[in-house]
Amino acid sequence: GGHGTFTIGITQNNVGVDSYQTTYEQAFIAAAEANDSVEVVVLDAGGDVARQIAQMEDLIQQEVDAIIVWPTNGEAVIPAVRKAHQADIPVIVTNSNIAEQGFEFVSSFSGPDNVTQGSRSAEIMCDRFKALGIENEAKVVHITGQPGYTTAIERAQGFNDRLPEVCPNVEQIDQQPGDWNREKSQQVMEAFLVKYDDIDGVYSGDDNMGVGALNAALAANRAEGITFVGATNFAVGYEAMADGTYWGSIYQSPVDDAEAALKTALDVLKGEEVPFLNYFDTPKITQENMDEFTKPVF
Amino acid sequence: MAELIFFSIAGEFLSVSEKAFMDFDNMLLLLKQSAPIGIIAVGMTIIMVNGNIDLSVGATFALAAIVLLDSMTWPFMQAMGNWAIPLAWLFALATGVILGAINGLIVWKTGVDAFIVTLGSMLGYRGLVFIYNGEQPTSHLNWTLVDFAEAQFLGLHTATWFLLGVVLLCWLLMTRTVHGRNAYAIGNNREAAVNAGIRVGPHFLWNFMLIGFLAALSAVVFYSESGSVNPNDGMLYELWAITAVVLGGTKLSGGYGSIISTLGGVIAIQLLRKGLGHIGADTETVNLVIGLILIAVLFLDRQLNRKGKEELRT
Amino acid sequence: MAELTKKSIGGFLAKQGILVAFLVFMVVFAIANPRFIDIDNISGVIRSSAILGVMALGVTFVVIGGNLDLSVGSMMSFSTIVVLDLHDKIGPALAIPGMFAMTLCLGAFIGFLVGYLKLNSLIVTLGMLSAIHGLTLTYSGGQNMDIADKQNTWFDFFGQGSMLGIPVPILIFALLAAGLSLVLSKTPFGRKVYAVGGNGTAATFSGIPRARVVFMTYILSSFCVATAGLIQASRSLGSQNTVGQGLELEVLAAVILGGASLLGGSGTVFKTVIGVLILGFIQNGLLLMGLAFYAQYVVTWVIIILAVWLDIAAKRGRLWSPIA
Amino acid sequence: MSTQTPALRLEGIVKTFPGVRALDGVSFSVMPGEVHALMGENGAGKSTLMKVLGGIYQPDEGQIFIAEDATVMSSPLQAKSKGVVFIHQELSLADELSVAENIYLGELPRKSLGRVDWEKLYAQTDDILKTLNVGFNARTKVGDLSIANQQMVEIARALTVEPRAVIFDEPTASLTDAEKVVLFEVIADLQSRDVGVIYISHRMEEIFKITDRISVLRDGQYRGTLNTKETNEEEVTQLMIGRKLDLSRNEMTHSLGPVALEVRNLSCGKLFENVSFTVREGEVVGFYGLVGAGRTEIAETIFGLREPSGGEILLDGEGVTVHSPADAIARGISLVPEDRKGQGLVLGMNCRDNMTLPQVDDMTAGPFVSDGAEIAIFDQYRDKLDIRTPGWRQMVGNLSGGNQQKIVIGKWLSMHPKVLIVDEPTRGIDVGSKSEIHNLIRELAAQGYAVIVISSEMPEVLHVSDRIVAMYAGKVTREFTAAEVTEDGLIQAISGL
Ligand SMILES: Nc1ncnc2c1ncn2[C@@H]1O[C@H](COP(=O)(O)OP(=O)(O)OP(=O)(O)O)[C@@H](O)[C@H]1O
Ligand SMILES: Nc1ncnc2c1ncn2[C@@H]1O[C@H](COP(=O)(O)OP(=O)(O)OP(=O)(O)O)[C@@H](O)[C@H]1O
Ligand SMILES: O[C@@H]1[C@@H](O)[C@H](O)OC[C@H]1O
Ligand SMILES: [Mg+2]
Ligand SMILES: [Mg+2]
Repeated sequence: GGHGTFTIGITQNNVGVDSYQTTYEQAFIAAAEANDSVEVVVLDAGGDVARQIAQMEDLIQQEVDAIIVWPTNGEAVIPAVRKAHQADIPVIVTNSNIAEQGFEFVSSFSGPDNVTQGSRSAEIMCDRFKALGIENEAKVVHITGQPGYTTAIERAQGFNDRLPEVCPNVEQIDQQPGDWNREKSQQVMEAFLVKYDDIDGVYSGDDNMGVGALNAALAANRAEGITFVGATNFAVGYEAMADGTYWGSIYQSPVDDAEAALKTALDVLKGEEVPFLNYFDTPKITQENMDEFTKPVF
Repeated sequence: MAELIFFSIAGEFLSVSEKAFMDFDNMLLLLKQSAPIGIIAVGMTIIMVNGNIDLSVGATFALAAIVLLDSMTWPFMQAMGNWAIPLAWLFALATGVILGAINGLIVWKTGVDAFIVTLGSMLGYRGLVFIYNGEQPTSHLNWTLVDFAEAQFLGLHTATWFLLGVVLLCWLLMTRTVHGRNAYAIGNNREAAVNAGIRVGPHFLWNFMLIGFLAALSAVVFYSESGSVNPNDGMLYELWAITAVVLGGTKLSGGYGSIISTLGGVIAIQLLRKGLGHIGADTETVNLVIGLILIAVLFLDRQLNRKGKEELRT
Repeated sequence: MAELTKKSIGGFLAKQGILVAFLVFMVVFAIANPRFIDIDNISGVIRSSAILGVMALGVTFVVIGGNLDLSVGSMMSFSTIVVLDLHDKIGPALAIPGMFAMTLCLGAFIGFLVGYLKLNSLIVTLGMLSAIHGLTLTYSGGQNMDIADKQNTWFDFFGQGSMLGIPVPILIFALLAAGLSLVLSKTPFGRKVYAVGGNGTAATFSGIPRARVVFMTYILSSFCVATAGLIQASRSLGSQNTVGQGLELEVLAAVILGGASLLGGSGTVFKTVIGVLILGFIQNGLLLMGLAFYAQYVVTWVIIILAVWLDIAAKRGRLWSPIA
Repeated sequence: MSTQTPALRLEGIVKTFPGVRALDGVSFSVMPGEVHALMGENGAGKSTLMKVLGGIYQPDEGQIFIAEDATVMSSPLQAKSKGVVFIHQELSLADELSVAENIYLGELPRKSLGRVDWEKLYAQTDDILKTLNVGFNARTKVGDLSIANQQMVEIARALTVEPRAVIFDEPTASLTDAEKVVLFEVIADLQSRDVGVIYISHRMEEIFKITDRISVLRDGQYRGTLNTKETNEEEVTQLMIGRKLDLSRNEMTHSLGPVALEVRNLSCGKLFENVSFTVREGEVVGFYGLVGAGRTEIAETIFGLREPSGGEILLDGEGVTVHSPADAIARGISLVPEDRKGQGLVLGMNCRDNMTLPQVDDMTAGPFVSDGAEIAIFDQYRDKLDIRTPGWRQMVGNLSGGNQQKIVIGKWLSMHPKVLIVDEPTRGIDVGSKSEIHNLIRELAAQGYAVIVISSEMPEVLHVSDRIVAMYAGKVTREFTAAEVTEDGLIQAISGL
């Protein structure tokens, strides 16, 4: 772009699927508006890889100065990213990373480390079991995000790998997807409650799902004995923690996420040095330390 | 096309891009991007002309993609070097044909309505996709393949050639061959076709195999370039394909429709999406406007095709 | 006498094939896992099926009238979000009628397009699926919608309350099903819906205002959607914008599984209820068997086809189709 | 009749449907070069018998012999390959396809790669159409043809192959006289080529004109075969309905009331222009004309189905605008439409519900439809019109063609209209019922109804009308009173001479 401003295109994963992504989009636009030296083209792939690739092609064709991509599939976008690279357009990946094969065409990744998030959730869960003295007999069920999504897979992997390391005697007895959907998770949890007389912990891939599971347990009068741990602390999760029914989560701000992505892109365009893996921190949050955090806006 | 003009003008004022919407390269890109849905929509036209519907194409698309990409990682395939590529295509296409044949056979032999059969297999085939590789994406990035898929010949992308080829061949099939004409007759008046001694079952079977093939071909074209498939890929493609077909004027009740008009429907949808992006509409607006424009196009189309005042008021 | 019973059993099978199929599945699941027929489980399944079920009741009218409604999922999200938002703004007593009015407006709009303008219902409702989603996102700003004070509201009654020991969602579903069953099978309006779906031209020639009847089926459908949205909102007292996403196909599957023809003119409320319960219990039964969700997909596929196949095979008196 | 072996023979055929024994051990044969009529009341089983022969239904018992070889007709395809061509009672055409494609449906000529040999197809079709002397060509879309012309397309199918036997199931129900002449030439030609022809019709004059033998069915049973030359209408009727028919006209014993319906200079685009006529209470006005003359459209306009482009409609002397059929019904107008399947019936609905459909709003007890009231109406008109059905629960689609027509008539009669318009009321109705319907029309007039009868059958128009309006190409050409009308005068008036 001319007139001393940069034009940056972004193709988001699936705005509207939950309030995280919406808040991200709004924060991204707000950050761009606050900055005179940048204009943005904001596109949404609606969760569809083909649409995302088409959007990348459109952005290349429009000759934007940089492209930010929130991948719908961390591998499928690589050839499109290469195309941008070949057209000398720097690409910044946001929120969830692309596969290593594509790293050579990418300037930087900016976002949370979802594998670490999963391990942290495992640690929160295990610490709680230890505090309750049930670390040798506790049974856990696991509700994952939308099947096939990188974020969902990485968190599940982080949790499943870490839990046996910290709490080797805790048994994970079932795992089903809740599709990032509160209602779906509530149904899944209802079935778990019928099927298992003994459930001590529920790990959900995000708090929307976690609260769905919590609602099911509350309705069945079994919430008391269960430790609920989630990820991405949505406002509902924060409130449930304040109520004392939900135990812990991972604090992750979509505003930080969006601002970091835009800043990284601008830094790249200005030729500044940026780390390749530009993680922003996503700390543990539990009933015990929650007053250190403000209530999420989303 | 009304959308074209609208977005060109709106783009002048709203877009941050200095490139015009009507830019020739942009239109070439549009054709290319129309290929995945377009190839499926061509098959859907045939199925709908025949009096059926196929809701399982999205899942077939995904399963064929998995076979395409995964087969290239099999040891004997890897040993073949780039010769594995045509073989992988073949496997993928065969997958599509088999899945189509399953639908076709069930429709034929049980007499259960195609809507229900394929609503079922939309779920069932999606289940197979997940069973194949759990929740993980299936990936195999082969740069030779990508280069082929990204290539341009006489200015048109590989995907565009495939789309145009499919449109041409299927158009010939439906307008020039006995099979095509019989398919129209069956969709138009099944009982009459049966009375005339046309074997309805085999026609169903062939056409379901054809749409399976085309769904797989669409996957071959698209995933040769992208190299990775999510287990959720292709969801809702059936609805977009059907929308394109109906926008093209094909009757849902069968017996009437044209492949060429379907191509028009596909391009209209793609234009809409691309145009909305071009003028910088946000997600809410895109959803709202796509929906309303779809209805508006249908409305205009009806107004233009009215028979006038002499029509019966039924 | 024996002849008679044999005949009537055959006749019953032919008429109620779906019901029989349903009972067979129940027995199989019960043997596989006795918890399946635990009263809590059964009531739990019916309770969660109630939302889908209430929507399916309305869609049954639309389908019998010869049309489709793919917008019910996204319309349900709309109702849920709206009633939750209004709850805090104007209180539940006004929020509920307010939400119903807004949802009915959407239904009226669709009914106008399909009924009076005679636009193709598949495309119209697919368009509305997208448009209403956009509307919902605009309304909520894309944010989760939660009631601020979840403890002190009577609004949870519709989703979580119970009367006479029966969970309220089940009660609403049952009452609505009974009421709409009467409307469909016993009132002039019901008769007209069948006529319009069976042969719209002949209906017009009989003086039936076809456009108005179609319009009314969409009004009814949106009323059911609003009711479902109310139950949904009340069940969780908070919601995402996507809460109803994808339900349209499940609803349609239930209606079709119940034996309504997509061509219009046939189907009953009772059979739709059976269709809803089959879907609900299959999902639950397989979950209890511990199958991965994707195995459930495959089994659901097989069951849907078997159920419908057996149903029509009983009706035509032979297993294999007569299609040459 | 060159040989003693029948072209085909059916023996002891039994076919039952739920609640109906449609065929009860029927035997029947047709000789090469013979035109063999199959007669019987509506629902006697004629179409069913032919569907068994055509491979559409499988018989429960009995056998089919082709040239004395026992044969199983498992499908229409097989019947065709055995040389049996079936021209259906209900049109069996794909209306989106061309005339040529329909005539050669199932056997389009091929070139390499499965391509259609269009040149050959069109050439062959044009040859056939030439012998039929019709006004459309091979490429015309069937949906654009009138019902009569569609029927001609069906008939053309008999000429595509060298058949052994051709079945015509009521081919003349919607043909005009000119087309009938062509049809009879076709049949004569088939006969001369030693083809066996089975001819089903309710029209006696045709039967006696073209057939050699007449077989009669009644209630699914074979009643005997007569040599056409050696019998007469009375004998055949007696065999068909088991009694003699009173064919005398119910002479007017009532006087006419005031004008109930008046139409002044009514036009609807190019469909019809400046049409004026009156119908008085107690009067039957016949509308006679060729296909496309615009009679149906006038009826549809009066009934609120079309918007007139000019002119006035007056009911009881008062100008009215009829917006919709509902409106028309509320004003006491009934229309028995021309196309019973498309416009008259909901085929998937039962007999009773079809019959009470226009008045279902009035059949209520509280908010609900009252079964009793509905069944009472159904029973009344079933008896009055002698409708053959196992019960009111039967789906109308399962009734025989004639009985379906009776349901439509019953539906509109039960509305007790002031103005009753019937469009081709006896299409496909057997002789017995036909005269009953004619009597009924006269009776209704006597009760003070104003009746319009649109018919393409001259005898019918002559028989029932007090006055006849002749139309040609959308215009009224002449009006006749019953006293002054002659056949020649009528023919002139409708040919635009
Ligand atoms: N598919 C069917 N299901 C049930 N009953 C049927 C079916 N087809 C025919 N019937 C019944 O069989 C009997 C014979 O019908 P068919 O159509 O053969 O009569 P038809 O002699 O051709 O009469 P028409 O002169 O009115 O055409 C009728 O009572 C009819 O209701
Ligand atoms: N010249 C024509 N040639 C062929 N078809 C025609 C012609 N004119 C009109 N038609 C079609 O023929 C059909 C029947 O004609 P219409 O209903 O106008 O005539 P009608 O006087 O009611 O005759 P009938 O009742 O015998 O069919 C209509 O669908 C009309 O479109
Ligand atoms: O809820 C999810 C959030 O946790 C993740 O970081 O981004 C995708 C969202 O859908
Ligand atoms: Mg008949
Ligand atoms: Mg007419």
